[in-house]
Amino acid sequence: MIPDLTLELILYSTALGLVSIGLAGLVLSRHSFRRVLALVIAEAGANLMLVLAGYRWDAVAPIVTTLGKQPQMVDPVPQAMVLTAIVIGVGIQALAVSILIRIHQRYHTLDRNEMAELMDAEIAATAGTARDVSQESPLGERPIPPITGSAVQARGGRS
Amino acid sequence: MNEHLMLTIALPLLGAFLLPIIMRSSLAMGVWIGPAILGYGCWILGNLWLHGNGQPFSIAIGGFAPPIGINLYVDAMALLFAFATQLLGLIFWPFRLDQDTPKRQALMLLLVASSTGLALSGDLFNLYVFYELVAVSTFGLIAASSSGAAYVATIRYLILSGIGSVLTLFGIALIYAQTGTLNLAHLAQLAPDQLNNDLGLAAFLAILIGIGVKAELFPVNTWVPEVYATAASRLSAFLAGLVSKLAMLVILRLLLLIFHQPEATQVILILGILGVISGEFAAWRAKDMRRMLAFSSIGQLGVIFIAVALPDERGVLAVLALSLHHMLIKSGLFMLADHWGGSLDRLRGLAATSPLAGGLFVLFALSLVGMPPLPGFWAKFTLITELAGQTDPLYMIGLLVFLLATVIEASYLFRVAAKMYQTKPTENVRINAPDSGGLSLTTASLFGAGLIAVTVMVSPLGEALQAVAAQAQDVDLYIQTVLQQPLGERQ
Amino acid sequence: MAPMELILELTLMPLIAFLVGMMMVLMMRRIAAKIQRRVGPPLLQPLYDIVKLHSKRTQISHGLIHDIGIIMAMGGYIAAETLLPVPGMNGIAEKGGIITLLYLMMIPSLGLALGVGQCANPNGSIGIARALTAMLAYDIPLVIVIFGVAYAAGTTNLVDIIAQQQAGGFAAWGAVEMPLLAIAGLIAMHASLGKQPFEIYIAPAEIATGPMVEMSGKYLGGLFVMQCFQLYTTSVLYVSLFLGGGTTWFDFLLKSFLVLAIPVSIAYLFPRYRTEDLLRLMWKWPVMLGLIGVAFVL
Amino acid sequence: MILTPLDELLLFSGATLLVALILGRGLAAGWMVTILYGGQLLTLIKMAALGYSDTIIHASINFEIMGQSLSWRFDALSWFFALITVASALLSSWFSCGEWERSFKQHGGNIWLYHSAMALNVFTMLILLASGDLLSLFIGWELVSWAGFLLMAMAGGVATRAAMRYITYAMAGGMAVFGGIALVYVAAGSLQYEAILTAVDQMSTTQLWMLVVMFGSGFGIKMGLLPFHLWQAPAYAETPGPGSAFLGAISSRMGLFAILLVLVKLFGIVNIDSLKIPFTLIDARDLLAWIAVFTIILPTFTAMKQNDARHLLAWHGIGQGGYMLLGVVVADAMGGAGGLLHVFNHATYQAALFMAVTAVIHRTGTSDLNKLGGLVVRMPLSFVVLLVGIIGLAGLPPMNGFVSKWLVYRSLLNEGMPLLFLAAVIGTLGTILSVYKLIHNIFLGQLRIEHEQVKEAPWSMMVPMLILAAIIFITGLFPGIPLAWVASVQEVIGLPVTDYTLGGVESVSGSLDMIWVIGVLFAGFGIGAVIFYSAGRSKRVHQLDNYAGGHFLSADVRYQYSDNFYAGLMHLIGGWYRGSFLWLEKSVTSLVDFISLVMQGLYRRANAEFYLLSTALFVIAWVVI
Amino acid sequence: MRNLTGLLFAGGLGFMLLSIAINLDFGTPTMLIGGAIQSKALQETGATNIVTSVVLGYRGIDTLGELSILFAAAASAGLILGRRHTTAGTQTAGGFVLRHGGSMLFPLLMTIGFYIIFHGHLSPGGGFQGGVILAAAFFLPLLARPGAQLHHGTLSLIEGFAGASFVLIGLIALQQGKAFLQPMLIQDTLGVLLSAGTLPLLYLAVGLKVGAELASLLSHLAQTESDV
Repeated sequence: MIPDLTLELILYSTALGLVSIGLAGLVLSRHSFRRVLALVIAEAGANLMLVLAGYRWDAVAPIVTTLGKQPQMVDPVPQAMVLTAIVIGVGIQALAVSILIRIHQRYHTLDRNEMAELMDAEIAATAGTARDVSQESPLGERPIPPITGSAVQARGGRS
Repeated sequence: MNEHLMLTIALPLLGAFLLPIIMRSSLAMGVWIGPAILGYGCWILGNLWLHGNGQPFSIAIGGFAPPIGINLYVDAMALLFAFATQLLGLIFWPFRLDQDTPKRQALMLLLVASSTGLALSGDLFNLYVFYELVAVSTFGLIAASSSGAAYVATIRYLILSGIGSVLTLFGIALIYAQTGTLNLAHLAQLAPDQLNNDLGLAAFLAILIGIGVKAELFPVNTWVPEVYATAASRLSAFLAGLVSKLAMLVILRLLLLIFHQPEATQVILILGILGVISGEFAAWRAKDMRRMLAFSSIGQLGVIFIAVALPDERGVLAVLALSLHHMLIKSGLFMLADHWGGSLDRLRGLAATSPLAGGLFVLFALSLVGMPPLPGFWAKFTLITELAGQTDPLYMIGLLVFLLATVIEASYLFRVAAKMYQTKPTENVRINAPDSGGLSLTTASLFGAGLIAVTVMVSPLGEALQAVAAQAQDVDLYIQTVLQQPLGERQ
Repeated sequence: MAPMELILELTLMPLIAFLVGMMMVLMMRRIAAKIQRRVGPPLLQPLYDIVKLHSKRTQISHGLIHDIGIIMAMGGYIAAETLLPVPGMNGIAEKGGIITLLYLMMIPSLGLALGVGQCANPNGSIGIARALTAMLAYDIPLVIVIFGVAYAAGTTNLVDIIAQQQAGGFAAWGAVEMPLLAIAGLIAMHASLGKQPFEIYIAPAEIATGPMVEMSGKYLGGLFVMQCFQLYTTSVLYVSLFLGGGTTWFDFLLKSFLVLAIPVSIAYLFPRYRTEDLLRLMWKWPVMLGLIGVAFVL
Repeated sequence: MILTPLDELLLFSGATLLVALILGRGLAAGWMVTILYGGQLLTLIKMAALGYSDTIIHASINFEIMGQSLSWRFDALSWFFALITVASALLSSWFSCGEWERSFKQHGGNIWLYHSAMALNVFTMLILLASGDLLSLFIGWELVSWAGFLLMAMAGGVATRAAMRYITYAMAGGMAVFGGIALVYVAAGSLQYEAILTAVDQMSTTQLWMLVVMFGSGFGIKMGLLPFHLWQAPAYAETPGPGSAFLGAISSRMGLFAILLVLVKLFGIVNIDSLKIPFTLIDARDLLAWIAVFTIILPTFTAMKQNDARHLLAWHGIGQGGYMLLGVVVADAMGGAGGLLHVFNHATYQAALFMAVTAVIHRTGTSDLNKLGGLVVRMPLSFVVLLVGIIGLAGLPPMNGFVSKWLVYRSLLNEGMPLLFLAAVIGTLGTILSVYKLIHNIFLGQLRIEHEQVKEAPWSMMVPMLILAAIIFITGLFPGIPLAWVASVQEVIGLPVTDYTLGGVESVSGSLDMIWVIGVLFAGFGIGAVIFYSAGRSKRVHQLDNYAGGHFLSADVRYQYSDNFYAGLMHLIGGWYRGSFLWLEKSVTSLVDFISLVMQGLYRRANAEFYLLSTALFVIAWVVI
Repeated sequence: MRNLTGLLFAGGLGFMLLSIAINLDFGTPTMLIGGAIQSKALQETGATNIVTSVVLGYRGIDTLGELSILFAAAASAGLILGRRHTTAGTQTAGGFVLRHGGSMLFPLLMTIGFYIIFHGHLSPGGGFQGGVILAAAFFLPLLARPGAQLHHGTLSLIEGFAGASFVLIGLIALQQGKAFLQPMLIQDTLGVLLSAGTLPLLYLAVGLKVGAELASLLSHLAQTESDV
């Protein structure tokens, strides 16, 4: 059979499309649960890519059914790897969801920006520092202390 | 004997699985299991280091000859980092006892096991698995501080790390599709023919960005400040000190063995430079100790990335020296942060109440900025002489940025030091974690003592590191060690 | 050179300077009188003045530094005279040179400043502040001029500078070779004499004669002596630099008096400058002339 | 193992540090440390042969670290600077013994830290001076920087802030040097002086330029060269008491030492001279000379506006550094000698001046020039020391400052550099103005009523001050003594050697013999005294027995003319003080602040995914396209 | 604006990667390792399902790592969500069909799950797949009866021992002088249930472990609807 160019293209673009959709979802959506879902989609794309790497025309699943002459089999290694990757993905997603549950309980929001704001405030409060948000009166001491006009006058020096 | 090396990964895993069960029946026995396992691991690795013949060797897991099965590649560099992992795991062991102890300790064991695996593994996909295990156990441990901020920091880290994984996996898929193998030695053999092209480069960059998340590579390191600020200090110390270095090690290995393209080093160099700039400048304004250390860590890792981009043996030496130095210093500093906690303003006059801590801070800071007899100087010296020797003007920029960053670093570190030595304490310093206050100071002193010991022995250590670097840099040695006979099926 | 001869020179040179200086004071006062249509003092009037001041009864001292200041003021000039060659006598001019001379001429100012400072009179202090400011004003063009001359001669040795000019005759005179420098030098010299319109630090109407405010009797006498030396030193220096020094005493003295006559004649025609105007004036024209002159020399 | 004299010196110095560390809290700590400094000085004198020849004494220790060999040795250059260092440490330490120590402790000072910091400074400076290769030079350099930081910061408060500013500058300098060393290493393949000497000839112009800029600015920061001078005055001025004398005398000269060693000896003035700046007529050497000249003028005129004695002196310290560099850069026999001799001379009078001011502070509690006056009657010896010091500082005969400045002027004259010459003289004139203000406002004029009972400084302070004053005068009278050392230094660093005599310099184009000059000067004073005292006795009256504006003065009326001393001058040039360098410093700080803000914003407002995505896109796109 | 950029960037990245990936040989993989494994797997592991021999044999350590990840995820979730579960009563109970259907499906799912696990080395399937089904078997009743609880102690016991036995099997091999996780082959006829040496044992451990982990994860998620 002549390798079908379109099939190849379709499969690859499906895999990459999934990754792209996932990435776009991660960038675009603000709701964290959606972002986790987007991550799942992207992972699916990567897994698909991995499986495609082991695909072989005219081959059967890598299970020995008859002894003696073996038919052509697809590469078993990517399959094993995908199996691993999927389970890893599941673990991470479950963890992500459990964290999201807690966040929702604490902050009552899953919006990315609101979450970040609240987190920042909490970190600052724990550390005991003022939050450095105001552009008008930036906080923080300079290592080279600025010399005030009055001090300059008092020293009588300017150079 | 060599086979026992496997125990350094297997035993922590076993311990982690059994720990919750054992602890349920006997807490007293349970608390000693983790330290015992890690101590044994240290002993194995130390023994190997002392009694080994200095030649790298390879362990085939499951007895399958390397290109087919997975192998551990043990050279001096791997051994060094594996040992550091076990040792730091022991030092930063979460002793705290409460209802979550079993899980926390189990996660810590997993973290150590996987970090060791990351240092030793010789298979691309296996590295990915260990990398993910590091990630997941890290998430658990960060979130274990159970503040809202920690949860948010974790989820942000998790998502970023997740995208990183996707990209890494994608890169691995590309490489596998191209070469049909995952073994690093085998890949190294094939790379000049098959990966020295756009595809190989794209795969590497995807992996770089993916693993870079952990290695605090410039634009994907935004998790760093918040995670280090919210996680327990001991964990932050472990993460900043060790885990980032291991990710760096993986990148270094891939770069050395497989991806020799100049574009690859250029990308690393540029991102490293940006990392230095962003980290050090951000640290300059930081107002609490943890975040300052986190930003400074980003800057330091940027410096190490610059070193990674250096092509030859002295470059590897610089990476090793800088990594080990930073490991020592940052761990110590985070321990001090644990001891003090909180905002920098509260440190005013602190040296009077706790002179040891003040002295340690100054010592660490001096070494960090590269005050000569201290080891930091030698690491930086190696780096800059190597940087200056490159013809590409980009390296020159790297050199200048590095120098500038050091000035800024000195400025903000000694601003803190000066504050500490101010005569009048304005208020009583709040010790953040009362139960670990003494412990963390002791730990910090340990690192301080280590630093001084290294200072004294800098000459032999430098030579030893040079040998390590030479070994790590030798691609042929790697291939020969792992693939003892050429593969029949090679096309 | 025989030591005896040298010692003789070293004693004679200040003595001559003193005598000539007194004559110069006399000339100055005579010129002033002429301009102001007065008769003017008799020949020995300066000497009378000195003797009178030194023999006064009430001699108020404000302390040791007050005394030492006056001594330094006189001593500095006395020493300076030995560095200034006159016809037939070189003194130790070859061991110092023009830069040393220039700096020795600052010693009297310093001495005066110390002495006045001890008096704790604010007018005196203001006067000194002004005097030092004036020094800053006129020394800048003066230094340019001296640089130009010394560079042109290739030496800082005054004896050599004079010898070079004399060897070349009139055409080799500094004033001919370096007219711009000569003009700048003249202006700077005028200012350094502290005569009108540059007498900002005396300024009788403003700060009650400034440095002199607490001086009486021998103190003022010392200052009088100093002034004699000052007039002499300044004019002889100018003559040495620009007018070929003196081959004989006659032309030497003639040149010196003539040179001095120029600023002195001008002096009584003008009112006083303000401090900053003096600075501005000094830093503008003479400096510009001097720099152009130096550019020619280089 | 046989110890070489250099080993002995370093061991002695280390022992001093140890003693200070261990016994620094004890009663007689100051004396002990002082005696040990004396021991160091004796060891140095044992090595005096170095000062008269171009031999080298090696230290027995040397290391081999990471492929770099480190060694230490002394030659005439090191010996010359070491002599100044140890001597000023000895005198400063002597000064601090006894009464000053006690009062320092009473005011809450940490005397242990003071002694240790001083000993550490001396020790590190000796290590720097002994450096036998570029790497040990850098190690010494950094050690000296941090030791200086310790001494400057120890007073707390304003001093700590000044020290912070210092360390930021010093780090910047250190890093510039570090980068330079890396470049040299690459070019020469080694950091040994011999290797560098041979490599310099092969270097391209660009390489040499970079090296000159990096080393020049790095070392220049320590010297307080423009535009990196802002840190120095406050840092030195705020250092406690004798510490400021020590720092002012020698600390920033370490920069000059390094410049001499690296730029002059290793790179060679000739090579620097060949570096042309495009589109202008000047080259790198002219640039250095002009920097030196501006370093003379601007800080000197800044000093004139200071109202604190210590700040005034510290600003002058910066300005005087310019003369040294100027002389060295002109680099003919006289210029080099002048620059080097000025190091010695400056150390003597600057230490004396700082000590005198410290003595005044010790007695009156202030160094504010508007709160002092008339102390000459109460502290006559201090006055004499200060007078000798300011005459030296102003560079007038008969003190030693005159000789070195004369040499510098002469070299400028010989080389035909009118503008530099003019600028140097302007600096001297400015110095005269401001030192008169110093002595007038402290010792002359009206004695304040609260200082009526002030006593002369104690002998523990007075003796070192008088010794310094004597040195200033004697080396002014016999400049040949230090010139002998200077000549061998010139030989060592490859400059033409000056032809010196005991009394000065011999030269075809005009020589100087200070013995004669001072002789006639004192003879002149003698004649003046005879004339003066030949008149009748004068009546000693109270200081306030005079009139001002037709009104008598009384002690309760403050009638001292001290503030805005040079009002007329300032009326004209006051507007020229633009604070440009402060502005520059502030704008750099603000720039760093701003970038820092941006970077923090980058992390705080992080849209991490977006960063990741765009980075991935860009790098992959770069590969594909 | 940012949305647009994000979209463009994501699309652009996909396109770029595609333009690289399209150059790969599709359908004719090099199979350097794959080929070698295919030819050796039967002799070396005795499993007819070559994927199984890869998962448990050639890449056994990956599987161990993966189990650890699951364990870590479950432990982390446990750490995060804690032990407070107060969901009882907040959800309406399932109806009759749901409850009894769940109960009836339980043995069925258990059977299928174990079947898949035990035949993992022979046919498609294996520990992961079977483990997930086991988890579903336990989870189904939980959905049907919201008040019901899984016994966490038992679960953790299972997950601990299952994981430990995986490691221990590997260590036994090490103890016997072989490599860690080396399959201990008992020469058997290919293709029967009791073949392939230790592989089925490993798969059993994997299956139990996966099942227990997933069950505990799910129950954590299900039971922690609200706290505080």
